[in-house]
Amino acid sequence: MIGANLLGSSFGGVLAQIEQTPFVRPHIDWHAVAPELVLLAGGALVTVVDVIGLEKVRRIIPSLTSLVFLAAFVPVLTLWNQQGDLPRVMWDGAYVVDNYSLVLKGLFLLSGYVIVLLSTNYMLEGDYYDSEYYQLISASVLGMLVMTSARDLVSIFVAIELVSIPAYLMAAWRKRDLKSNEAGLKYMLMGVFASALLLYGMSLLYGMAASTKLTDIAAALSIGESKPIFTLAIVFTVVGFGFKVSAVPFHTWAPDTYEGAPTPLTAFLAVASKAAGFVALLNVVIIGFPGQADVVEPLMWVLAAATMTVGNLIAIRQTNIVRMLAYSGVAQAGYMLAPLAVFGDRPGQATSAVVTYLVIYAAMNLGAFAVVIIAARKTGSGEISSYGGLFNYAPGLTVAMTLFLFSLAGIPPVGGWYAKFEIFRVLTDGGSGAGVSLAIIAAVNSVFAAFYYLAILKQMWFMPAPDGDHSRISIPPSLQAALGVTVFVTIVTGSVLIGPLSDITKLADLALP
Amino acid sequence: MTTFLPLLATESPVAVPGIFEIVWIVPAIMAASFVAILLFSKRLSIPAHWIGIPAIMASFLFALAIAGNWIAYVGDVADSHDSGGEALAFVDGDPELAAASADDEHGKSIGVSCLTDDANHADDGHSDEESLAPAALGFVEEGEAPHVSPCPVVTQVTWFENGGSAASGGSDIQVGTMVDGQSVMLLVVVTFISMLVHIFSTDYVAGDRRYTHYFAFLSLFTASMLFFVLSSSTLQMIVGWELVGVCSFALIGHWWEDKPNSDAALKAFLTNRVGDIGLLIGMIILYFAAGRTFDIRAINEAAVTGAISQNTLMVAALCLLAAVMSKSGQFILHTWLPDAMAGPTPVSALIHAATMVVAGVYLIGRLYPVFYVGFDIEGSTINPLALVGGITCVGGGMLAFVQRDIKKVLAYSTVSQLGYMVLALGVGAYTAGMFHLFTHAIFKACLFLGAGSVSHACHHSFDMKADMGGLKQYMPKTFWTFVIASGALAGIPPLAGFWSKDEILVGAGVWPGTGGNGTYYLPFLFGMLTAAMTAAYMTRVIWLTFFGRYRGHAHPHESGNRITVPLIILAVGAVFAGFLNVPKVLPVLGSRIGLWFEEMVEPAGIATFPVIDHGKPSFSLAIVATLLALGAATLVYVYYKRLYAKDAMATDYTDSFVAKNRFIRAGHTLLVEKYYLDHLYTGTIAGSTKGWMAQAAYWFNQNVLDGFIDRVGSGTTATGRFIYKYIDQGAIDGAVNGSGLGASQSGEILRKVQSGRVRQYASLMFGAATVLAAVFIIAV
Amino acid sequence: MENAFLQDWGITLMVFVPLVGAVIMMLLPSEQEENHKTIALGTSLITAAIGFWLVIDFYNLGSETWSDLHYVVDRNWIDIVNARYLVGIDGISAPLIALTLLVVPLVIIYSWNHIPEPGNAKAFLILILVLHTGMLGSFVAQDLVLFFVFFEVVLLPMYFMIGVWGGENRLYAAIKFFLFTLFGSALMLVSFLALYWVTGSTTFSMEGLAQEVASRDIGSQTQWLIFGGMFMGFGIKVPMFPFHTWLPDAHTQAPTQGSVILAAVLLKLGTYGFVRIALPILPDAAIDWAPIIGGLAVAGIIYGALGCLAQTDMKRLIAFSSVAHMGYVMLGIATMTDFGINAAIFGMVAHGLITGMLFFIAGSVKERYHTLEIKRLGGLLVQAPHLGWILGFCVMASLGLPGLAGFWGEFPAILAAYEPAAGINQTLFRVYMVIAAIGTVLAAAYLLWLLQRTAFGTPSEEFEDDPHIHDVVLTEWIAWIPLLILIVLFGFVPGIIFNLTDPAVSAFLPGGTP
Amino acid sequence: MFLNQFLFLAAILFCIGVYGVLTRKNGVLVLMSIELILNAVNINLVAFGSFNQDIAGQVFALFIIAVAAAEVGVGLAIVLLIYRNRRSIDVSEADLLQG
Repeated sequence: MIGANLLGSSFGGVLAQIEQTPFVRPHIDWHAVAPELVLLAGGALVTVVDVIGLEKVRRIIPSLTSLVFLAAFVPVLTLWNQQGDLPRVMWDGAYVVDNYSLVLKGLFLLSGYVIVLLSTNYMLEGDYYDSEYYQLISASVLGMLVMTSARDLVSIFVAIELVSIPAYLMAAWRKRDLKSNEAGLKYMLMGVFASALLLYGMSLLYGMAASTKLTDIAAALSIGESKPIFTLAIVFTVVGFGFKVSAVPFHTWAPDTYEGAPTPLTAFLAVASKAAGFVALLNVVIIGFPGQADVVEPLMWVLAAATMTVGNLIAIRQTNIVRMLAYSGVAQAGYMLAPLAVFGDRPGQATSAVVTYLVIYAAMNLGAFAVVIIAARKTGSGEISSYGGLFNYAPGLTVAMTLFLFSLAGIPPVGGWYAKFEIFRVLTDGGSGAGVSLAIIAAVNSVFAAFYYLAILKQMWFMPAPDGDHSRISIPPSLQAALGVTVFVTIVTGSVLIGPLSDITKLADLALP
Repeated sequence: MTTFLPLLATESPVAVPGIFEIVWIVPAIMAASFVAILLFSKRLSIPAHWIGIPAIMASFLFALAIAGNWIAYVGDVADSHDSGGEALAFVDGDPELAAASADDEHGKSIGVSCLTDDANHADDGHSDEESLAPAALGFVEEGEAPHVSPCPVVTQVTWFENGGSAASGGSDIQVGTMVDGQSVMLLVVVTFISMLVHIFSTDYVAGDRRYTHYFAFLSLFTASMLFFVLSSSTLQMIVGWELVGVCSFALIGHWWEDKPNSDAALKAFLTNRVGDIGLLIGMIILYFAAGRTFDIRAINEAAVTGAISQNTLMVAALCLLAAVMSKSGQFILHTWLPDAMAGPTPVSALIHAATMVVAGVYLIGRLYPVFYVGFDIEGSTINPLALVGGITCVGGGMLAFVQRDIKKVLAYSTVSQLGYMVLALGVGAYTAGMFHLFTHAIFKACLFLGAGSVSHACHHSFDMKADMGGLKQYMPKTFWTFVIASGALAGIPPLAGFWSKDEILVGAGVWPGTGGNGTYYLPFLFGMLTAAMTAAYMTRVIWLTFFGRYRGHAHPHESGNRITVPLIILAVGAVFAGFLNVPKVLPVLGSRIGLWFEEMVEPAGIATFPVIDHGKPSFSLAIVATLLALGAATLVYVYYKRLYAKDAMATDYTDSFVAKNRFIRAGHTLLVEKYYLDHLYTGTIAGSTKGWMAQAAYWFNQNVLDGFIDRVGSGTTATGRFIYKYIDQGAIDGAVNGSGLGASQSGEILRKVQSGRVRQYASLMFGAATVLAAVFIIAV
Repeated sequence: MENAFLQDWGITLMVFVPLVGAVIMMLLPSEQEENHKTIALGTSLITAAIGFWLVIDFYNLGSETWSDLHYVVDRNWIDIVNARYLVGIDGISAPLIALTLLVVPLVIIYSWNHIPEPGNAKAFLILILVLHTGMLGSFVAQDLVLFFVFFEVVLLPMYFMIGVWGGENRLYAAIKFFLFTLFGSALMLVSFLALYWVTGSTTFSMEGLAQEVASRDIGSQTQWLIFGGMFMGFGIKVPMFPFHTWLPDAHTQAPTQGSVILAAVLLKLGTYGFVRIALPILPDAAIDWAPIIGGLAVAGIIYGALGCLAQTDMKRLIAFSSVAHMGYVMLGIATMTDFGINAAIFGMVAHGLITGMLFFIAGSVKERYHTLEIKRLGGLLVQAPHLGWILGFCVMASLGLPGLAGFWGEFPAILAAYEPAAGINQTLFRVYMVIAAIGTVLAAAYLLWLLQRTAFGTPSEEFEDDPHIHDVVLTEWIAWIPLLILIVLFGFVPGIIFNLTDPAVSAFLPGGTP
Repeated sequence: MFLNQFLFLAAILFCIGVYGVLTRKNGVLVLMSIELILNAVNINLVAFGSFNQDIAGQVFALFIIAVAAAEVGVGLAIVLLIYRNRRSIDVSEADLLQG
């Protein structure tokens, strides 16, 4: 507790202070917030079109939404192009547009685009409300965009809730499906609970720093020693984000929700939502907690080690592919957490390693889900055994899935290896015991991971089709496009485009004061 | 101590005949013949011998030309030495120095180095300097006309480089030909015998299933053997050595449809492989000891000059001895050779009697300084070489008594005679060993081909007791050639074998007045014993085959010309070959020919060869040995004559152990036939050896040695199976599989945490948060 | 001077042309089998044409420059880790590249009428082409990261080849192969990184790292550990005893083409890694490790041979023999002498040709008899004389008969063990030498035993009148003749390879000839 | 006034809330317990803001109130959905998804 000798002052004083300060409209850099605005306007447009057109426009809503995402991507590019103006700081440093946030905005927009592609047929062919679904996705992605620029506890909180709340609804989208209900319920309850814990931590942070801005918090925490209250605040904050990124032991909701939720939404949760959690975690840890690296690093070490190990071990026993991907995603989160266990000395490197991983992870995991969605169109099942004989009747799909799985397993030349390579590089650089030991744990885990990825490959390539049905799978255009994009990105990030990728994700600017 | 005299003989140059540089053509012809037969014979329907025989004839003629040139060359070098060489023998014209060096200890100097000049050879094939003879001079032994040999003529090219080229300090590995007395001698022998065997085979294997293959492999064998013989480096020798082995493998297993044949082939190859371990290691030791070179001259010179320690040489020589034992059928690695008779008879004649099996002997001769110095042959009474040779010649001879298969008798005889050659080299009688190799090749080829001829007439059976007898009248040509060759083998004067055998016995240095390199009592004893035994068992063979009455069921007839002509040629050789090297004291021949073979073959006065003593021939020894042989032969002849007088058609007058036991049980009744047999045995040397000793030796051979090899074979296989089953598939694999299983099981346990109940999830989340917070508050 | 076009584009084209072919094939429907075969063969021939042009041009540069890298292309790749697209050819890699260029087209020719069950020529050939790129890339890469990437590229197609087109137990074999190799490469990657950090290098280029290590005072313990990581990575690939257990399974279960490529090229990646990476970069650690490597090598020789003796399956026997043969290669490497390493490289090529041939034969036997069980076979020479003689020839070559290629991998390695490089225990290596020499006898034993049981004798009743059993067919002849000729050629003219490798080997050995 | 008193109150509320989340089976009650935690947070923020003479705390609290309303709205909707399909709002009965 903060020292008992401190006296609180009256609320009156605060009010007086407000009265004395005349309101001045803060400067708004419209270009800098253009992506968010475009998305917001687009989302509104989709709603309006939906309301006006009803059934008639149902078929064009997905296309419209995807166009909105692409439109929002344009200002990201223009901002990136004006490197000289970066970083664009607004609201006294609470909202920052820099390379880091632009890369991630791009990532979220493209992920959103792919998710829309994945959802199109799923939603059209199921008996669901689809227009609202796209509006909710737009809202969630908007939250993500905000998250990338948020440098203030309030905006981070708002962003994370903006990401989450639509997702709660979407998880329960198949409203007559008990599993979907349950998925939504669990996700919602756990999410709200985690938010509450997060907020409690945040409130303590605010108390220490007397400011919600991360830079001020960093200054307050950089007193060279650790106080229990700091630790408490940090742990609760991290727990909140740990929930979003499904770190062990806060991951429990993930497999259940993934399995029960509509598969495109699962992809969304596994990729975009998780990435948003990481963005929040990065923002808070890298900017806010460098002064308390002594606490944060071991904490992250424990979480990373537990996450990758537990995720992999449980994944080995899964029979449902979505659940397996869920646990695999948990394990992947463990790898992504790992750089934060050594972030104190080289925050820039750690940031770029995590971002690199996020980019590649997005491509390969979305790709894997795309295959799952496509395969489910024929088999109607999520069991791994239903993938038997896939190679015989859908060789292209099998090869694509193989690429994704190899990428997830970290085998060159597809993307995943480079992502892991970056992680290892950060961990072993400098040769600290903690880093190297975590690297070894990660290496051992990679071998475990190979077990279950191989199990899928085995089914696809080597086993006969369980029902002997060798009719071809028809892949609708939107799914073809999604597959194409993800395959392309997965391949090039691991081979020819490693150079450009590493240039783009060389994002030390988050770590700068 | 021996000292090295750096003598250069540039003043009396003798041109090296150009033909020596193209001797590679001889093996090349045969190799081409092999390829041609393989590729064209079947496709173009050309009978294989139309390719093989012209090729081997060309090779033979070429070999003769080389031999002629060599003879002339030796003469030229000797002449140049006689005319101006003597002065050169004294360094700086100081006679005393040379005298001193000639006198010290054994009164010998080493001779001229053969390495310096031949560096030119390798560099540049046609300069004038290069064609100067490395005319050697050097050692002068009191009271004897100096015997001076030319250096080996080496022509080589770089096979490959190692550690950079020779110029930059690395070692070039050379391949090439080496022409000297020894190689020229064997060149002639191989092509000659091979040619006759080719001709013989056209009749003998006519109509065979694999006539083409047969001739192809004959060609390949000849090429390989010549490649081996002409080797200029030890590495090349290894190559040739193994290539002849594989040809032997293929030809022993020529009729591979039957398992015993392929078994025999495998046995031959594997036994040789065991010896090859020694060959490889020995050559490796010599390579490093001689300063990283495979060059035979360099190794020999290093051995002679003492550049390699005697210990090293001994180890190397012991290793090489293992190789010799396997290839040349010495005890205890000889067992493959009798089995190798499973191959066609002409092959037995060519490969398993005349040529390939002497490769081991040839190897000893090629690296004679290594053995000579390594085993300290000079002035000793026993050494491994002589001992192995001695045991082999007696052991092999004894075994020959109990065979009823004519080829097996000859095979054991070959073993015995190879032992003789090794014994000769072991006691320091180099020329005697080589000469015996030479004569043996001729008469043993004759014997084998004779046996082939006999079998050809008897439905391809080789069983002397069941299917032969009395063939004398049916096939006189075969009979007479066989008898002549047997006489040569038994050492009956004046046939070829007599001369060579006599020189070996002289070389042992035991008989009074013979001198020699040492006093090898035991080997001498073995030698004498073998001389007697050889005569005895050959008499037995002749009797069983040609005398008495025909016991088989075929209609024996004399073979055709293509079979008998080679026999006759060889028989003529068996009569006259011995005269090439006769003691100088012999009237008429002694002065005309004398030690011509020795002069041609044995190097002297050059540093690649040790200075060895020569025994002085002894009439008394010759007479005693001859009487011994004749006596033994007579005894056996008489015994069989009497034996078969009882029942000329008996196919199984057994010489067996069981019969001997019955004799013991029944008592000493001379009148009982079997009694008579055993009595005669016990009463004579032949008898006693033929009794329990030979049986025991054979039993040992078949059961202990073979059994040992079988046991080793099955033992290794069992070990392999064990290791594979338990260690490989059990432990190592198990560990890998186990770790996977462990991971999987722990996953199963962890999965229980995922109960599906949201309140437990929340508890876990909050609990973990609290624990983490507590831990970090306390710990940090 | 290098040809200018080759200098700029030679290697890159050679490496990636197969990939282009694979992409073209992907776009064609799989029903057009003939087209696929034609494209695959064409691609591999184009690759071979470019590659052999390179190799010949390289040969013409003259032996004094063979120790240097040629046709070097050095481009930025992953700046952030200083990994570069750095490729080149020198005397060590040239023979192996040539081997790869030769083997792949032959395998494709063989595939013309030997597409294994369950068919799908398109996928099968695409995998071969991808393998081709991976193998060539591994041999030309001069940057550790690039090497690692190519090294791993090889893994996948082979995994599928075994798993899809393999024998009855293919799943087990494929997964075992995959896990073993993955484990090895993980350790290898860790050592690469460790090397990079420990030296504080600014480059992953092999040459650069070697210089860094030489110029810095790095603790011998550290070097030892780093070498250990590489040892595991390469050793598993070789495979060295006791990491070999994946090999018999993989070989046995793989389709013929897979076995051939596996034996001919893939195993070489491990030994090549030693010669190219581990030894030049960490020579001191290599000296420390030499007794262990040598010991495991001779253990492998004996063990592999004993394993062979226990086999009842022809293909498995051949597979086990690889363990023994690679033992000689590793023994040569462990001696750290020019003779030994030259022998090792020769051994790689020779083993590639010979064991590749043996697997071809095993495949053809399997195709005819539908079994490879040794005791059911017999009389091959009666029913398919040419096949039988070729088997005999390869057996002879494989047991190290002088005059054929196999000998030059064995004998010089044994010879080198007599006097290993300075700093290595001589007595120990002489013991190794003797054991290795004994191994030659065992090799002869199991190989001849194989020959006797399969080729000699008369056919069993089961197959006596089987009309399927025919002699060698045209595609087999075309695929095999080049290999057979090379086995003889290299046997009699070993200088073709020795002279090529020698300058490069001598250049990196400490102090040249010890 | 002492800051401690507010913080203490907040801590008690937090604990009650957590207790409720962990023990209640009724979905609505769980949501209400979460509201308690959020209120604890709000008290913290306002207290700190006042103590530090900073307006941000109160602003943050307002945001939390607004967002909490949305959360609860969504939460109740989902609980209602569950009730419709299961005729029960006992959260511990929802265990179709596990393992």
